[in-house]
This record gives sequence, structure tokens and C-alpha cells, in this order.
Amino acid sequence: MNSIIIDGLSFSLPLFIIALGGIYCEGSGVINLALEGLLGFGAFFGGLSFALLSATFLGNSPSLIYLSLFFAMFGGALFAGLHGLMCIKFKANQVISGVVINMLSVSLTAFFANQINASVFGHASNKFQLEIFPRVTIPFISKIPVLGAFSTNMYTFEFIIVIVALFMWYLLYKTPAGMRLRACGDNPHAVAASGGNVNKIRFWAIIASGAMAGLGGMCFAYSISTNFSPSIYMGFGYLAIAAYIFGNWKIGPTFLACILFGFARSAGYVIVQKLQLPSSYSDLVLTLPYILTLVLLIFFSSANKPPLSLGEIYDQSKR
Amino acid sequence: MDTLVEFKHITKRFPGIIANNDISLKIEKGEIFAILGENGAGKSTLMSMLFGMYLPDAGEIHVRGKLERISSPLVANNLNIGMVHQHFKLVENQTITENIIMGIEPVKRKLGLFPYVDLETANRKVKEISEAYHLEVNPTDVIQDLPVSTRQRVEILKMLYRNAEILIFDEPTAVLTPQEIESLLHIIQNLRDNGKTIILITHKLDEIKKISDRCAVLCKGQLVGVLPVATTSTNEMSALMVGHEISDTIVKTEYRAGEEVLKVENLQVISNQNVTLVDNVSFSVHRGEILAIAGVAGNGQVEIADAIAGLTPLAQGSIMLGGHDISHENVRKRIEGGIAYIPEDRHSVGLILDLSLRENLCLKQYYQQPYCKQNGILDFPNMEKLGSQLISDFDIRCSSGDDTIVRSMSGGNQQKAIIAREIQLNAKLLIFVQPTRGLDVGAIEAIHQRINALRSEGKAILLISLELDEVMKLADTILVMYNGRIQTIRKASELTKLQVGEYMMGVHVEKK
Amino acid sequence: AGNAEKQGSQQVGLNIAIITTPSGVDDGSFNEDNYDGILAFIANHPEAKVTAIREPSGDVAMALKAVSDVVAEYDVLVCTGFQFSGIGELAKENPETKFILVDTYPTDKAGNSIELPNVYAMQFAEQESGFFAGVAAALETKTNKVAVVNGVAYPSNVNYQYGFECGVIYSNAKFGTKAELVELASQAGTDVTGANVGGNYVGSFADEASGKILGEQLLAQGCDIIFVAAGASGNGVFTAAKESNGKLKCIGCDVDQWNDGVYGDKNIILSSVLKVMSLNVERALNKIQDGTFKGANVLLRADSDSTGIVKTAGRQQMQASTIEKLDTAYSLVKNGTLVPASNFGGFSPEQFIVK
Amino acid sequence: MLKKNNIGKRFLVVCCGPGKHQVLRTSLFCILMSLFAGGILLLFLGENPLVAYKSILQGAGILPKLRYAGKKSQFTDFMSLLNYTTPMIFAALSVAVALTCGIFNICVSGIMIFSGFIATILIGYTSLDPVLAKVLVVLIGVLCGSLMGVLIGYLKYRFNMNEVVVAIMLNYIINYVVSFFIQTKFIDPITRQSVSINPNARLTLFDFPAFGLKIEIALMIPVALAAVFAIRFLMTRTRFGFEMKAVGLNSTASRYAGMEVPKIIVSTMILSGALAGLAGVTFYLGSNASIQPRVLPALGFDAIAVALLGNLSAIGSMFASLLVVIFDCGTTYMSSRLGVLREIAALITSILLLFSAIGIFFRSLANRYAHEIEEN
Ligand SMILES: Nc1ncnc2c1ncn2[C@@H]1O[C@H](COP(=O)(O)OP(=O)(O)OP(=O)(O)O)[C@@H](O)[C@H]1O
Ligand SMILES: Nc1ncnc2c1ncn2[C@@H]1O[C@H](COP(=O)(O)OP(=O)(O)OP(=O)(O)O)[C@@H](O)[C@H]1O
Ligand SMILES: [Mg+2]
Ligand SMILES: [Mg+2]
Repeated sequence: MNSIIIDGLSFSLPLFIIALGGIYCEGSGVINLALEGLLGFGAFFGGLSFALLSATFLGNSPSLIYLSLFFAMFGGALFAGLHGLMCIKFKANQVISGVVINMLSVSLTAFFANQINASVFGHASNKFQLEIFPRVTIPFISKIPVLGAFSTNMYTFEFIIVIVALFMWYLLYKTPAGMRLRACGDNPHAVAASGGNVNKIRFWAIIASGAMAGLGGMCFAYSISTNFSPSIYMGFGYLAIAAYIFGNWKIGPTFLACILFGFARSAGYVIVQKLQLPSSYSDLVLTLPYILTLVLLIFFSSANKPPLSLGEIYDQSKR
Repeated sequence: MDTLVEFKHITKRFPGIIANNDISLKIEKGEIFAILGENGAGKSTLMSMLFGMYLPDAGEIHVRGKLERISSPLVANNLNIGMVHQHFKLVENQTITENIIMGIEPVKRKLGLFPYVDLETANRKVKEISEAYHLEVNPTDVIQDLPVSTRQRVEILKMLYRNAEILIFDEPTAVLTPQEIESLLHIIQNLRDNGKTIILITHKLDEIKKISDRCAVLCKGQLVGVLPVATTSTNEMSALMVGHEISDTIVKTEYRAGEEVLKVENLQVISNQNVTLVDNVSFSVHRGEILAIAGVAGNGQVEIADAIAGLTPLAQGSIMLGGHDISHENVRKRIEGGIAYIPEDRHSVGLILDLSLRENLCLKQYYQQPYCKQNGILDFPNMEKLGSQLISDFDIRCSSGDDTIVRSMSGGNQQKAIIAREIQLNAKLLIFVQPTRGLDVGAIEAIHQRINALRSEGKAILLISLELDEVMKLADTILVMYNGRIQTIRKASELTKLQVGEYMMGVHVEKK
Repeated sequence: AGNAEKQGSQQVGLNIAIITTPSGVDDGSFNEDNYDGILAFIANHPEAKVTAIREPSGDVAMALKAVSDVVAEYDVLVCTGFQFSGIGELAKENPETKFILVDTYPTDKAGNSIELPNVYAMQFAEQESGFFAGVAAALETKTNKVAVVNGVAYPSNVNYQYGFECGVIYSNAKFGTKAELVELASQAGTDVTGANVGGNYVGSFADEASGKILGEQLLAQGCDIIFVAAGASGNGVFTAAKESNGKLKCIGCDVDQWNDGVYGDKNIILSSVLKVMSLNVERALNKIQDGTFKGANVLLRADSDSTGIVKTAGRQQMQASTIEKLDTAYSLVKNGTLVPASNFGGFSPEQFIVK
Repeated sequence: MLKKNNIGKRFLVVCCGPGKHQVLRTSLFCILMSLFAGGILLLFLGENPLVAYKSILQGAGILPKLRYAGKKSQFTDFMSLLNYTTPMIFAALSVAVALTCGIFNICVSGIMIFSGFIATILIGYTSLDPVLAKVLVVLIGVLCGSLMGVLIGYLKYRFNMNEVVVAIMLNYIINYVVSFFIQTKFIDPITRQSVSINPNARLTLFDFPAFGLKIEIALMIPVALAAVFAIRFLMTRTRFGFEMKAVGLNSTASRYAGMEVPKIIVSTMILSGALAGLAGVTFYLGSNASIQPRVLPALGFDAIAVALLGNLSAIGSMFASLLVVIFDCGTTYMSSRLGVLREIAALITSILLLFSAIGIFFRSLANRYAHEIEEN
């Protein structure tokens, strides 16, 4: 049971922060199919910064790990800027842009990882080796049964994610900027008429979504393989999309959806272990979260309501 | 009086059209200045430039004697200019207060650190203003649950909240009841008396006559004149506007009820949220009869129309068309059975804006001979024939014939296209919902003539309108809805405009 | 990299291509080892040159297409990986081109193994390498619990697993260790004949996340040494080891995986067992160079130093006594006294006889 | 102001401005721009872009190579190009058809595996008469694809389930379940993929001996071309095509006009699914002969971009497929001849899609310039 919670959380939370990025972007009215590419590019950028910095002056200081998270956010944001440019400046179809960004991310990171490894480190490789991420157990709470598992052997990034998520929640629902951002997703003309700059708001929403996706991607890179490699493109970005659509573009329900994914996943492993099924059944186990989602969606979808102007290219002169 | 706003040689082009051509105008402080003109004359465009939605291609705008470059609504706000837009600009899933304060949110800090929007104060202030101006709203209501007239109020409150001095109203009365219009006009006068300057765009000449001081007439992007309202008759105004005189009367043949075409019995419609929208409504419409349903927006009229057309399922009751029960037939069956329907929302229901005019004109017949052959292949020559015929018969103005993309056409012409399509269906029953909303007098007149002609041909007509004048002018029988129920149903000749207005407000409750 | 003009005569030097799939020659692992063999050859024959070509999908049909796209351009094609087994037909049609095939034998149209005069195909006795891993693990374990993690129960993986199990049995019998094999029933493998072979299989070679969870489960069972032969899924096990705070060490496979085990200033790699591909690729190239090349399908063993375990100081962290005992075992395997069980070797680890 | 970049503007107007074939001209312009951008990238890497592009064309069989392997020639390379284009055409059509009706079908990959797998196990391992086997394979492809299409369409209209999420979930589920069966029942231990199918069932005549060569003959290419024209006809000329378009643009208005929106959505998804199914069988039982477990075919995702590159039109999709597959097929040869990373080609393809995504921007910009120039 404990391992379900510990593993589940360490998977759910990065997924959640990526989905939260999606909520920001789509909440402002811009479709974001690019999450997969953004998380990958973020992880690439984080991995690159880690490799460069540890090779030069910082050595093996643990602060580097946290610094690389920051760089991953920066990288994700940077690449999201391209999505923003495409969708806002060039008025490209947002679905197309997302698909293209994903493809571009895969080929760009592979290309640059190879080139940089070859030219900077003198050893061609498509990977950047990372450190393991520190884990902590909170002294007293962890003794409590079940609940304790939520505070046992946690990656410190889980706390970072929770803090970032709380901050982003506050930003979206409590501040003027957040209110306008949500209004942009509903009726951008209303925002323009009250003096807001729709394109600017949307652009920053996209940037924020990139940063969050980058953060999540980097956490996956640390927790799953302790390196950046093309295997970061495992489809978690798409899973995050499913999560926030499942969560009806709202932060709370999306969080629950991510928890569900994570726990269903880790529960699957425990179940096969308990049932002693042979390893070839692991394929079937892996379908568990997806089947569960499909079934739940049947019941919850009728209330599904995407932001009204989602996918509409904002054109001031269009009425 | 001193000049507050001055337009100097303003020109604004849109691809393929000059919306404003060298317009020079002065607006004095403290007056109600009306702007009049046909659909597409350039009124909204001119005012949008004053409000910073567009920049003029040429010319200058001076405010309080100073040359200003109004590049965004924010600049306009700072110049104390406010605008009520023709098409509401409201965020559906936020509350009234949130909509009103957008852009100038009052902010407090938690722990002296985290800024947050102070909704409490805002709610209070909105409430105060709404009470002060008699525009009652509940600040915490969410827009998507509100009827159109309340939304209109929110738009006005938005401007008042900003403390604007120059108030632009772009067709504010199009969706209001006579009583509401009356009170709005009153409010506008009040505002003027409090020293505000008002620019009013409307197609309703009597409103202009009633409250405004001066009036500018635009025609095809050009200013044709600025008139003192007190000394000009409405006929003169409209003549100037359209280039010829318009008669306000129609020649109606005497009402002789023919056989029953539509019979609605005990109709009940329940919304997705389990709210009863239409409750126990029964009526019938006969050949050669115009039955008008009057009522304040959101009292179930539109749902009746949707239920008859098959767009909304019935919870209870039955609908008979020509003696045949159609309660559970699908939309197409009903169309084929003889129902034509001009819906309220032409943009999202009546038309597919990104298709060509031709395709829209064939929208209800594309699948039949002669537009589609037996094997499912469309017959383009025949579609074109229909398209060009309707375009000329109904004088639909469009830039590139039947290939014009409908989105690029003006609202009036879009409406004409729908009416043309529905009339040519040659149906037994025609349902018109708000057929003249937002149209200029010329266009309205033409449509009224059409409806009257259809009546003479022996069609049964169900007219749903918020415009009481329209109801009074056309109806043989008037049905007034209030809260989803029938308030009264009577011969038109037995009712006065005032009475209908009172029924609409739910004043008399008729005993049965 | 230079322009790959096919050279008319051998004096100008061999024009070599290495075709890999789906990762490249710089994967720090399998492909790189082969590439190193070529580079070693070129160091001695500077007139020769090599072009690296990668086929990213890893699909056999695409691998075959990639080879046929470039076959006319080179004297020698080094094809690394089981994906290239289908080149038999192509090799027949291009008798002038020499093929070096690693980890698989060529097959004809119908999928049967064939020998061709221009194809030198090598496979390795993985069970021997696995055996060394088993001995090392049994000698080094402190909890007396060890395990092997594999990808999918294909013959090469089963060989590693069986070899490892035999190694543990051998060490327990000969050196008095008390190592116990941990097998999660839920991760048992089913080999290509449908037989249950036990072991711990991830079920994929590319699922790092599942690999990590498997590693954690084994750690929870008390294992302190895991032999990892699971491709990229193995990275997940490494991650679990790195996060275990020194409780868990891994034995790498195929190539020296020391670099993959670094974390901070520590390392989780106990040692790595080897398939010595670089040496064999270089040998084959030398034969082509001096004209003694003969096509063959060979199974390479310790007797040609083609299997083994890393003993270099600084690349492993075994005790000196362990290395000594490994040397004994190595010579016994080399001279054929000890034959570890393999997938199709005719006997299972349980039937392994300790001589 | 206009004077300064007049030439640039005029050039853009000529390329993308109003007039005949504007969409087509814009697409070509975008392709040129991306080749140009890719060229700059290659220059940075110290390679001659012209040589690089030439070697891509050589690798794809459009231009002759310097030398050929035994039993190969430019003709065989070209035939192989067609062989790989065939599934791409089907997949791109599948995406285009669904998107015309406003449905974003990213389940093409999943449907491909599903139909490929079913056809493989039902027909691929039998020794039926070749003609019968091939016909059955095609039918099974269509059938399986349509089934998945119905499922997605039904879930969308009946439960309002977002088709993107459904597709993502289905992709995963199908992928893992098929992988399970392959790993447990149909695995070939040497190739680690499903056992190769009987050539009788294969939709490509592989290594077909003719003219002393060994040719890949894609039997489905005529079917694919027929499908292109049939879909074009369907979308532009028929009642159903009109309904699809109308529902895609505005489903409320379509319902108002009497169209049965759910029926149209489900029918569209049947069609889209059937095309994806065809893509699946031509891929797994045509250009390939076995299935890689746990790998979603990248082709299914590339098809989205290809369909968009082709402006969602049938003919456009066909040419876009050819273009993208040329890049795909020529990459290995280019990488071999120039010794550059093959990622370059993928990068250029991505740039190409990037440019085509903003084609609409170039078009409106050119329209605006055209007006300006007219007025001056
Ligand atoms: N965004 C736009 N893009 C292109 N043309 C436009 C746009 N807005 C307005 N126009 C053109 O400008 C002209 C004036 O439009 P405007 O909206 O100002 O008319 P109006 O007088 O307000 O009409 P109405 O009474 O229908 O509201 C129209 O005929 C139209 O052709
Ligand atoms: N996107 C657009 N592109 C080009 N012209 C437009 C566009 N939108 C509106 N117009 C122009 O604006 C003019 C006025 O349109 P508008 O929608 O204001 O008409 P309307 O009579 O007010 O109808 P409604 O009340 O339904 O909006 C039309 O002549 C039309 O040509
Ligand atoms: Mg207007
Ligand atoms: Mg109007």
C-alpha cells in the first residue's frame, strides 16, 4: 500500500504540473497539444544546463539539481515561445502548431544533444547524465499509517511542485492577471474592450505553460532515468492533456485525475505482484490507468465544458 | 457649449470597402448626439475608433481640444470614454462584478504581500451603482445564466463603473422591452443632466426624436448631414438616411381565419439544468394568421419555437402540424412537413458563416432533387441557379455573388439570406424569431412587407419578437409569455401597446 | 566523416559503414563498443574510413531498407543488432560487399539461419558472462540476496539469466557463499517456446519507469546486488539503485557500464560483464584487410576472450578476493570444464553440475 | 514606406497573393522557404545544401545514385518510395476526412496497429490463395478501422467524450494489448517482432523479380490513388461531403438545417477509421511484414502533419505524403553520403511543417500587400 502511494505520488505530481501548464494555456484560449514537446525540450534544457554547469565551476553541489529545475522551466518557456509566436503572431492553427512543435522538439533535442555532446564534451551521445534527486522523509508524520506514506521517501521536487502549483492556483483565481487570463479563454473581445491586451495575456499564458511543462519533464527525467535522453518522449504530455480534459480544465479535478493516473499505475504493479502473474502480463497492467480513465470519462464527460473561445484565433476585427 | 470630441477628416478602410470616408464631426459637451444610418453605413466603425478598437487610416481625433492617438480601449478609458458595444462583450463564465471590474480591478494585499482582487468591495460598489441608476442586477450572478436584457444592463454598468464622461451607446435598445427602453432613455437623459456627454447609435428614429439634441446621418461611409433633432421630422431623417422616403404603414387585408395549421397542446420544455422553461402552453395558428408571441427576452418564447422546429425535445404535450402529430419527428421531417424557421441567432444557428452564400441558401434543400441527384451527388448548376435567383429576388447585397463567404456580409444581408431561404421552402408554417433585430429601417420595412405578403398568401405565421411595435403592427393574434407560461392570448385588436407591455412585465395575472 | 566514395582497390583502404538501430554509435553501450572496434582498426590502418549510419525506428523491415540503401557504397558493412538478421538475401546479391553481423546470424527469405561466404556473423555465449556475474554477486552480497533483471525472455536474455543462476549455484557450492536468488513470481519470463523460465523480466527493453519499479521491489525484498541485462529498462533499475543510498549495487552487462553508474562521487556499478565485440569486430576487419576473411556463423566464448567481466581497477568495486575467485572460475569456463546452462543448452540451471 | 521593401512585397504577392491557385502557390512558397532555411542549417554544419538535397532525391529514387547494389536500380528505389508512400496516403486521408468534420483523429496509430494485428493473425498466418488472402486482408483492414471509428464517434456523440482524450487512451490500450498478444503468442525470437506473415497475404510483392531486378510492387498504390480521388469527389461533390463540411464548421446550424449530426459524425469516423485501417494493413502487411510490439507507428502521427501540409484536401494530402516520404526515404542515403546526422532531415521536415502551418499568415499578408500595391 505504501509503495502505491510513494510511487504514485512521484508520478502524479510531475504529471499534474504539466497538466496545470495545459490549463493555463487552454484557459487563455490557446489549444496546447504541444505539452509533450515542451516537457521534452524543458528536460533537454535542464539536462544540458546540468551537464554544462557540473562540468565547469559548480562541480557536484546539490544546489545544481535545483538550479537545473529552474533551467528546465526556462527551456520549456523558451520553446513555448515558439508556440506562442506561431499561434499569436502568425495566427497558425493551434492544433497544427502543437503537432509541429512536438515533432520539432523531438528532432531538435536529438540533434542538439548530439552536437553539443560531441563538440563540448568531446563524446557524441544523445544523453545528459543527471544526479539522483534527493528524497526526504518527514520525521513524525511519516509514522502515521497510510497518511504517513504521503510524507515518506518523497522527492524534494514533489514539494517544489506543490508550492509552484499552489502559487499558480492563486495566480489564476485570485489575481487580476489570472482573472483576465480566464476571461481571454471565454471571450477575448471582452478583455480587449476593457483595455486588456489579449495577445499579450495569451502569450504569457503559453510561456507559463511551457515553464510548468518543462518543470514536470525535468522531474520525470530525474525520477525515472536520472538522465535526459530521447526516451523522455514517452507520451506523458498526452497523458497530461487527458488529465486536464478529464478535470474539465479546472485545477482541483485535474489534480484528482493525475492522482488517479499515478495510483492506478503503481497499484497495477502491486496487483500483478500480489496475483503473481508472469511478466508478460505487465503489458496488460499498463493499460489499467487508461481503461480506468475511459470508463470514468463515460460518466463525467457530459458536463465537460472547454473554455468557450478555445482554439479561436483572436482577431480584433472579427465579430 | 464647448466641443468635447472632434473628428477631423476621418477615413477608415477595410479590405475592399471604405467604412468611413473623410468624416468630420464635432460633439459638444453635455449633449445627446445621435448617429443614424443604414446597416453598414459605418457608425460602429466610427465609434470604435473613438473607443480605441481601431486606428483611423487618415484624419485626427481631438478630445477636449487635444489631438489624441487612441490606440487601445485603455487609452480611451483614461480619456474617460466608455462604450456599450452593439455585440455584448461579456465573459460568460464569470460573475457580473468580475465582468464589470475587468481591467480596473480593485486590489488588496494579503499579509501585505500577495495581491488579490477584492471582490467584496467591488460587489458592494456594483450594487450601489446599479441601485443609483435603477439598473438592478445581482452582482454575483454568472453571466451565462442571465437573460439578454440583464446583460445589456451589465454592459451599461460597466461603463458607469468606470466613471466615463463620454458615453457611447451602440444600439443599446435592440433587445429591451418598451418599459426597459423607456427607463434606459430616462437614464440616458439623467446622465446628460449630470453633465455627461452621450453618443447614441440607433435605428429607432422615435428614440432619437425623444431624447437627442443633434443627430448625424451616415450613408455608405459618408456623412450626409448633421441635423438639429427638434426641428427635423423622422421622415426627413429616414429619407436622408436611405435616400428615399419610407412609409411606416402596411396595407393589411382583413383577418379571416383559415384552417388550423399548427396546434400546440400542453407544451412543456425542461432545460438541461432541470428548469421548466415552457410550462403548459397551448395555442394554434391558422392559415392567413400572424400569431405573435410577445414577452421579455428569456421568458420561454424561443424555446417554444425550438420545440416546434424540433431542436429541443418536449417534456410533455404535443405538436400537430396540419392535423399530423409531429411531436417526436426529427428536424428534417418537420422541415419537409412544412415548417420554415428564422432563428433568433443568425450567426451561430441560422447560417454557417464560413460557407458561401450559395451553400447557405441551399442549406435546407441540398439533399433533394433538383439540388442533389438520386445518387447523392450535388447538382451545382441547379444550386447556382437557386442562389442567383434568391439573391436578385430578395436583393441580397454581396461582394462576389453567390460565392461570397457569408461571414463577410453585413448583418442585414445575412438576415435577408435566411429569410429568402426559408420563404422559398414554401412551407405551411413560418416561424420568425426576432426577424428585424439590428436592422435599419429600410431593411425592416422590406421584411415587414414580406411577412404581410406571406400572410396574404395564406401562410400561417408565428412571429416571436421583443419589439412591441413590430408585434402591434403585424399581429392578428397576440400571445404574451411570462415566466414560461401564457399570460394572455387575445385578438390584436383587443389590446393596446401599453396593455401588452404590462402583461409582458407580469403585471396582470389573468384568471382562468 | 568524409565522402564515401567506393574505392576501386584495397590499397586505398577499406571503406567501412556501421549501421545501427535504433540508437547510434555513441550510445555508450552496445553500438559504441562495435564502433570502437572499427576505430581501433582504423588507428592501425589510417587509410581506411568509417561512416556511421543510424536507422531510428528499430523495425526489421526498416533496418533492411537502410542497409540496402547504402550497400553499394561500401566495402564492409558492420551491422549491429538482431534487427539485421534479414540481410541474408541482400548479402547474396552483393557478394563483393563484406558483412559483419553482431548478435545474430543471417537468415534467408523463409527466416532460416544460413551461412554465407561474405557474412561473418557472431553471437556470444551470454550464459558465460552471466555466470561471472552470478559468481561475483554471490561473493559480494551482504544480505545474501541477489537477483537478475532482464528485458524480455528472448534467448539472449534467458542465457544471461541462466548463466547468472548457475554462477550463484557454483559460488555457493565452491566458495561457501550463502547467496539466495530472488525471483518475483509476477515478473517471471516466458521464453520463446512458451516455457516459464522464472527470473525477473521487465517485459520490455525500453520501459525505464517499469524497470525502476522492479528494481525497487527487489530492493524491498532485501536484494543488495542485481545483475541488470535489460536494455534501456535497466536504466530504471540503476536509478532505483542510485536512490537506495548505497544499499543496492548493480552489475552491468554487454559493455563496461561504469559511467552509467556514477552519482555524485559514488558509483552503483559493482562491475560489468562483457560481450567483447570491439575485439572481434577488429579481428574480422583485419582478416578482410589481409585477405583471409571467410564467412561464418560463430558462437564466441571465453576461449577467444570474447566473454568476461571487468576487473580493471577504478572501473569496478569488487574485493580483491572476489577477483581472484573469478579468475579461477574464468579459466574453468575457458577450458570447457564449466558449462553454464543456456536457453537451448539442453539443461536448466537446476540441472547445472558443479565440477 | 512602401517603396523601401517594395520588391520583397511584390515577391510575396506573386508567391502567395490573390489569384489562381493561391493555396497551392502558398504551399509551394512554404516548401521553398523551409528548404532555404534547412539549407542555411546545412551551411552552418559545413555541408553543401544542394548536394544534401540532391542526395535525398537520389536516396528516394527520384534522381539516379552513383552506383547501385545487386538487383537494384533507380527504378527499384522509386518503387520502394511508392511502397512507403501508400500507407502514408491512407493515413493522411484519414486525418483529413475527420478534420473536415471537425474531429481531430489522433488515433490513426492505434487503429493501424489494431487492424494490422487482426489481419496478421486472421489471414497473415494462413496459406490461403494469394488473391483471396489479399482481398481478405484489405477487407479486414477496412472493417477493423471502421469499428474503431464507430467507437470513437459513438463515445463522442453519446457521452460527449472528447475525441482527443479517447484517442490518446485508445492508442495506449491498443498498443499494450496487441503487444501482450504478440509477446505471448506470435513472437519471432530472432527479430523480436511478430512472426513474419505468409507472402500470400502481403499487399506488397516484395523482391518481385523482373528485368533482372528485385522490385517492391505496392499493390495498394492504385487503391490509394483511387481513394484520393474518391475522397476528393466525396468531399467536394456529394451530399455527404457537404454535410461533413457543414457539421465541421457549425454543428448547431447543421442540426437546425435538419442534418442528423450524430449520424454524420459517426459516418465520418467510420470513413476515417476505415482509411486508417487501410493504412494499417498496407503498413504492417505491405511495406512491412511483421509488427513491432509496444511501438506506435510514427506514421500515424506524421500523418496529422502531412494532412495539414496538404491543406486537408485529398489531392494535397497525396502530394504532401509523397514529399514527406521522399525526405524519409532519402535520409539514410544522405546521411551516408554526407556523413551528417540523420536528425537533419527530420529537422528540415519539421521546419517544413512549421512553415506550412503559418502559410495562412503569408497568404493574408500577401493579400494585404496586394491591396496596398493596388492602391498606390
Ligand atoms: N472588421 C471589419 N472588417 C472588414 N470590414 C468591416 C469590418 N468592420 C466593418 N467593416 C465594413 O465597414 C462598414 C461599416 O461597418 P459598421 O459596422 O461601422 O456599420 P454600422 O453602420 O455600424 O452598421 P450596423 O447598423 O449594421 O451596425 C461595413 O459596411 C463593412 O463593410
Ligand atoms: N469579419 C468580417 N470581415 C469583413 N467584413 C465584416 C466582417 N464582420 C463584419 N463585417 C462587415 O461589417 C458590416 C456590418 O456588420 P454587422 O455585423 O455590424 O452588421 P449588423 O447589421 O450590425 O448585424 P448584427 O447585428 O447581426 O451584427 C457588414 O457590412 C460586413 O460586411
Ligand atoms: Mg454597427
Ligand atoms: Mg447592427
